[in-house]
Amino acid sequence: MSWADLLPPFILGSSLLPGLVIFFLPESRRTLRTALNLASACLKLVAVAVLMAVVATGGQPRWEWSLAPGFDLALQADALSLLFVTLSAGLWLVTTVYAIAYLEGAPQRSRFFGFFSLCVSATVGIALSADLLTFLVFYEILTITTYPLVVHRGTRRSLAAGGTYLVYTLSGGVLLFVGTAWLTALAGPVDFASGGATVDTLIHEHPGALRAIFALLVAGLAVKAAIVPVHGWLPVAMIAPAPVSALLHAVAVVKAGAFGILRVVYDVYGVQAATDLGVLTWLAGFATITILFGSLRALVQDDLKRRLAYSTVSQLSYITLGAALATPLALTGAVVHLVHQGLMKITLFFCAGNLSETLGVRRVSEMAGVGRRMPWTMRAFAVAALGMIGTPPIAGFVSKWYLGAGALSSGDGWALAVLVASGLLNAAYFLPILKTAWFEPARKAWPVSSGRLETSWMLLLPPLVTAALSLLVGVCAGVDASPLAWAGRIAREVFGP
Amino acid sequence: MDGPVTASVGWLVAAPLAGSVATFLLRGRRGASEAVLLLTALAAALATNGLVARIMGSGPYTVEIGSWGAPAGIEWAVDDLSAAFLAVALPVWIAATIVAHGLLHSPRSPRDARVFRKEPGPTARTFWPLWLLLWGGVNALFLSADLFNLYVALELAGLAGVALVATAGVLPALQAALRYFFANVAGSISFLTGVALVYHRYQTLDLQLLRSAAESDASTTVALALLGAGLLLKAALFPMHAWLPRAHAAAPAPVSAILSALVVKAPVYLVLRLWLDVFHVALPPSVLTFVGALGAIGIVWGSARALRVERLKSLIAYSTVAQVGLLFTAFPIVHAAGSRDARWGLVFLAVGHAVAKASMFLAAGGLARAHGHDRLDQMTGFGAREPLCTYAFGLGGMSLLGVPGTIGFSGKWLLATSGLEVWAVPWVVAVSASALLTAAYVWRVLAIAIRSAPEPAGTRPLARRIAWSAFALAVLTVALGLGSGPFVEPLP
Amino acid sequence: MTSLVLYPLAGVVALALGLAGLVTRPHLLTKVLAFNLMATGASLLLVGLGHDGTASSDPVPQAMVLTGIVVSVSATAVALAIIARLSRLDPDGVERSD
Amino acid sequence: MTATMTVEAPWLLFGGKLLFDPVSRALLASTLVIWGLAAWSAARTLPADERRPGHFGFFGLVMGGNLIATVAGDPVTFFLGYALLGLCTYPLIAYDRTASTLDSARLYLVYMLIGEGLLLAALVLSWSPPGGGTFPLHLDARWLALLVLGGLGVKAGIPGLHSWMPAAYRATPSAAASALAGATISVAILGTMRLGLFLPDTGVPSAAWVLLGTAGTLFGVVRGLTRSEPEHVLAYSSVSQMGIAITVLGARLTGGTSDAAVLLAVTAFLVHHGLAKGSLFLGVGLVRDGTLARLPRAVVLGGLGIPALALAGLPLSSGSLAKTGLAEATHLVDYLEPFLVVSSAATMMLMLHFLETVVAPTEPSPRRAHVSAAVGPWAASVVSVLLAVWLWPDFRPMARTALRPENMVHALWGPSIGALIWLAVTRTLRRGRRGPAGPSWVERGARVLTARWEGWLGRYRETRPALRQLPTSARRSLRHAAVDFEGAVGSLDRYVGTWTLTGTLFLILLLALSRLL
Repeated sequence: MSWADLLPPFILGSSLLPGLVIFFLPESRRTLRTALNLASACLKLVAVAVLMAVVATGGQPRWEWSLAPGFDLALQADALSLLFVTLSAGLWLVTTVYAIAYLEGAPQRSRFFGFFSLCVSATVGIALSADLLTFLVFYEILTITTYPLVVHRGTRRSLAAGGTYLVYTLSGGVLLFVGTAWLTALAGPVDFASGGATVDTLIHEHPGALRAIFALLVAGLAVKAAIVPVHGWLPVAMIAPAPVSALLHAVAVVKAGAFGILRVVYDVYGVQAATDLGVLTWLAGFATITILFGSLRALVQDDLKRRLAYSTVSQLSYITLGAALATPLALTGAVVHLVHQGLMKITLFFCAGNLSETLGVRRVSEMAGVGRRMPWTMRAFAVAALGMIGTPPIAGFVSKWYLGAGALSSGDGWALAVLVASGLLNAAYFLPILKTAWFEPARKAWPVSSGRLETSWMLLLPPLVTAALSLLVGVCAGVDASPLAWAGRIAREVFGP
Repeated sequence: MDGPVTASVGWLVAAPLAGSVATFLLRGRRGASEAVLLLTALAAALATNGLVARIMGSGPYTVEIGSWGAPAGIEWAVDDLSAAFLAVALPVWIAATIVAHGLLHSPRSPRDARVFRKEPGPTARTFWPLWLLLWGGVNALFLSADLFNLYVALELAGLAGVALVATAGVLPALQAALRYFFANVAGSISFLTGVALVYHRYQTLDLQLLRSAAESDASTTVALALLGAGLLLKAALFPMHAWLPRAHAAAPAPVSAILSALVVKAPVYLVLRLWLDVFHVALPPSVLTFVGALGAIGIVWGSARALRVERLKSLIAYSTVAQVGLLFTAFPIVHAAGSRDARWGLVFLAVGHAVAKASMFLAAGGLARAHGHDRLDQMTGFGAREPLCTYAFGLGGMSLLGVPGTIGFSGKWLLATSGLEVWAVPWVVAVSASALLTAAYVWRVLAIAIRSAPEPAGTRPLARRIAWSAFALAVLTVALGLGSGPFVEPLP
Repeated sequence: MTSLVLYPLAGVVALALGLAGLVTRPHLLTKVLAFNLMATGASLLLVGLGHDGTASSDPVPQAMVLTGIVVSVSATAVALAIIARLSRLDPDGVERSD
Repeated sequence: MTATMTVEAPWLLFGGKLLFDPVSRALLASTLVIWGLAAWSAARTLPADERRPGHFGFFGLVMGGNLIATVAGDPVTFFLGYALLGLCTYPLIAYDRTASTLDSARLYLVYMLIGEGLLLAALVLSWSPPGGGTFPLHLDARWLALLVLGGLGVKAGIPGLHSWMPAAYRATPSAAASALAGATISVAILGTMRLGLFLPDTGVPSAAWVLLGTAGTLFGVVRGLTRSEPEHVLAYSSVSQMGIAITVLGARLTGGTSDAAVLLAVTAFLVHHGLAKGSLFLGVGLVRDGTLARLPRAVVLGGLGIPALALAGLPLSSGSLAKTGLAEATHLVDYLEPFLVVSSAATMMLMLHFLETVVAPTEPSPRRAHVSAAVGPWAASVVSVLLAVWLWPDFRPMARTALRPENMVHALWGPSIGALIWLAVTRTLRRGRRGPAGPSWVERGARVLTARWEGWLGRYRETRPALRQLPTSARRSLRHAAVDFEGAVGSLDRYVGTWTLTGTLFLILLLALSRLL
């Protein structure tokens, strides 16, 4: 049990313990709460960096804790989990800064930041989980700790939205539970490091059962990965405050679903078993339907956050499609899109939050001339929107390119056509927003910003940072430490050199 | 292996009974009754500590009281099953006692709430003796090693429970107490008749001897039927559940906590003991399917009622009906799988329910005292006013739901995996899907809590210890969920 | 109709009658009486089965019946106390409990 | 000077490369000149309102994209530059923020997005990891070539994909328009050369390219003659000029090797065309401002005449250098000779028509500030048209052949024939010359389409609440069902609670258990 093995639980605890402390802080202790929040976020980033160094030098830290006979939690850090942990830790710090400013003067902030930290701990737990059971444990905890954030405002509408959210995610949780239990019953504990070894032993005796289990697992994950027809909760949950929609519905919650699908296809079943069982074609089919459906629905939404939500539904299924195509390039594209989409989408939600918080603008039709009033926010929005469309050199282009190349290397030309078509649809619902914001005269006089900047610096800095990141990640995709190179390493690990 | 800090397991029953007599004689004088309570709790803690240490060390054992022989004397038997229930019962009792003390001695609610008018409520003089009597009775239930002793313990616990429900003083409480009385009595008589038949057939009532002598024939089946029917009525399995919601809703909060958490759990434990352990040989699986089906309907029935009732405590009471149904749907899995995991799964589920339900009832008690009533439609937004009670209720609800990290999840996980190994799919689906129904009524209350609303008139600050003990129990569900591994590992 | 069968049979009949009374009669006091009838029936059954025709009857059932009687007496006491309190609060509630 | 130099940039996207061979060096120089003059002119003519910083920001971005694409050494970097300049042109076109300019900008954007999508598909189809891939791509299938043609054709103004050009050039401020018309259009042709569109392995016969090129040339001229707006005429002249480049590339390159001489000749042609078109647009800008109306007539005719006649290929002009270079490089292909003559004649006619529309009184555009200051850049552009091509070292051999007397005489044929025909035609058709000035059918179609889409969207959004009711009414009926079920359970529960039922149920349980056991 070298010190490195203690890193994963330390990373988990670095947001869990402060979170529990924040729960019991009285509302008035604003500075202590902010200090705790920021300190735990930075601590987690540092710990992740140390973990990255350990893994880079070939270390395989693994930590286990027995809960009951035949039922223990295991955390470990392989390349894929590190990618997701880094993304979560980084974006959590940015979102915490944003949330502190966004919720200035709002009631119940201790409760908010308490659950906020629990959510991130659950996401980190999901990322670092070493076997399917630990993944399930943190997956469910994420569902439960997200609910209070979605209904934070306590209005009737947000509670209705919270209700819908629960119905979807809890039923998904039950499906995942039964699937995991069934697989464990058949094949014993399902470890991710085995890369599908557990399933290979069973593929001859129980092909039918394995297909059913795959359906159960992916159905449970599809709820969070917002795949049609179980995506309904995501647009509804947009009623949550902006930092919640930014971190949870663009990064943590939906990414947990997509990450889960990657784990199930590549680490639980393994590519060979999954293709033999013929389940990947179904997955690809659902992903394609979602990509096109999400974009079409986004076209007709006038509410900005709902349009972004449907865009998330569509963009997330790129990852599922990449996973389903099962070729090294497609996997690289899928994994790198996990990071890129997170960066771009969180920028969009930050900007949407700025608009609604500073100007009270929630609908696209009200955004005429907003570019004049909030230039920097809209510039960040433009960079992220163009990235989502796939224009080089922003991040979205890189992942779309690799997904397209991956589709061709497995002979599925149609997937490339879907990607190009989806790119056009993205343009169709993003560019009008830019046109309205920049090229139409403002219809009403915006409230003048008090300070020198268009809004408080803590609301403005996060979107700019994430927009710059998505630009940097796109332009310098060739650099060794870029997510693309990291995804390439993961693909090589899965498919062999 | 008696360490310095342990006591013989006999004290578990002797101390509460003695305490009950002592508090009765002291007529609830303030300083003295607290001392007796403390002494009893201390004795129970030492005994439980000794019991757990011994069971971990050398496995199941029996203790003769007053060293008389088997047929005439009373024996306490302790094995892994009863140790688990007793170990968990201790914290529940301590927390409930603290809350009871808090409610008894904090200032009365000014508003004249018809349901919860405090004037005719329990006074220390009448409450503590019955409370300790119930404590002794429950402990005796988990320790008895022969059938007649079980009958006496059942009656003891039942009567103490009835009396405690009646101490609430208001008319609905009295009616509910009587209904509870008659149901309890009918069950006991049926159980006694079963005992008679068993004695007639096997000339002994000691469970140990019966386990080896049991075989499948006509008179044993009738005896098992009578024993079983009595216990199922006492455990409030659907459709004989009607007495439970009224009694548990009308009783003072700590009483309903103990009734739901432990007193209802004992008959379930006994059915598990008699049907699956002692008379395992004589038990055809079709019975368990029948009982499991009743349990499944009970889940749906209890949850549907819980979604409609207006009062918080009746909601929690109907949740007990649903959870008891859940336990009985797990019986076929335990029988079919027969594996150690399945048994521990059921034990975790039962124990988890005990702690979670106790924390929910105590939280409800706190909220009722703070608001002066527990009508849900007039408590909107209590999350902001009583955060600790809300977290207690929420965390307890999560354990019932089987959210990972709590002991509820460990139970459901072990049951699901062992169930699926023997292809008991319908029961596993019932156990897993019941979480959705539980979620429905738990989140009905949490939504009311989170809703931002102006503070209703007449709310008063709550004694801190009430909220903290409810919250402590809720945290216990997580502690058990995360930490029970090392304790359970060595047990068979 | 040797005595071996008579007493247990009587016990069962008393038990059945008691249960019927408990369930069907709305009056609370009748219910208490029915409960006592059931208890006596059960005791009779217990003792009847214990007697195996020889001179020396088995002492254990008798011991149990003694305890059974004590239990039913105390139960009746509790029930009557509650009924008394209830009648003070709701006089005509005693006759027609559902 | 023919050495090629490549610069590696492994960090850029998937390992970018920059290529400095004679082609890209020449084009780089001409692009810098054109953009420089355009920027200078823009600085002088654009009013200093709040749109100015944004305009210059995008001005720089488009220039950056243009430069990257020009010196790109691998397909991905080329696509980076191409997409960047494509997308950032929208704000330049939509500078005026009026309804018509926004419509033209939207039309341009739609064409550009579809083009880029096709090009992206083509590049991905023929890309092989690792690294950015190499020039030329192995376009091993006919439909691949079509994808590339579609992608680049939008910018190169291939007939059918050119409809956005006239409206866009009319809407864009003149300075930006000169850069767009001058520099960005040659990037598309450079793309076709780099990506090896005309190489034989695409399976497209060289006759097809020639046909396409000729069609473009003639179509451009014919359409140009019917338009009365100077910008529209220049737009169609670009279409025809690019037609010429495509014809030459198609005819010569499919002859096996990618002939370096042909590429250099085409580059010269592109440089010449860029400078001339840029200068003309600056001139038209001044006409719009009414500046030229105040200058002496000789200066106006000279300033506009030189680039116009250069385009037609008059001897001693950059056009003649380019045209002789093309003829000399393609002397093996016999039918190209007459084609070049005909194309010069046609271009001459178009240019004379252009001069006539410019001289005629045209309504002044709103931008009137800094009138006099804009003459400087325009004059510089005219000088660049005269000298730049001759002075460029790589074009010296072509310059020498162009200055040989017999080539000079030969170059005279085309323009003179064109002038004669034009004089004959205009005399007889004096009346009907004023063609329709309104937007082309494509623009009208696009406008109708967007109007109908916005109408439908508006109606959909009003009906949405009704539509939304459907799911909630379905949800409400679901909730009613649940409520009824709970209600039923509630009433049953009261009944179940009664003693009579409890007793009977108890008995049933007893019997069931005993029977089952």
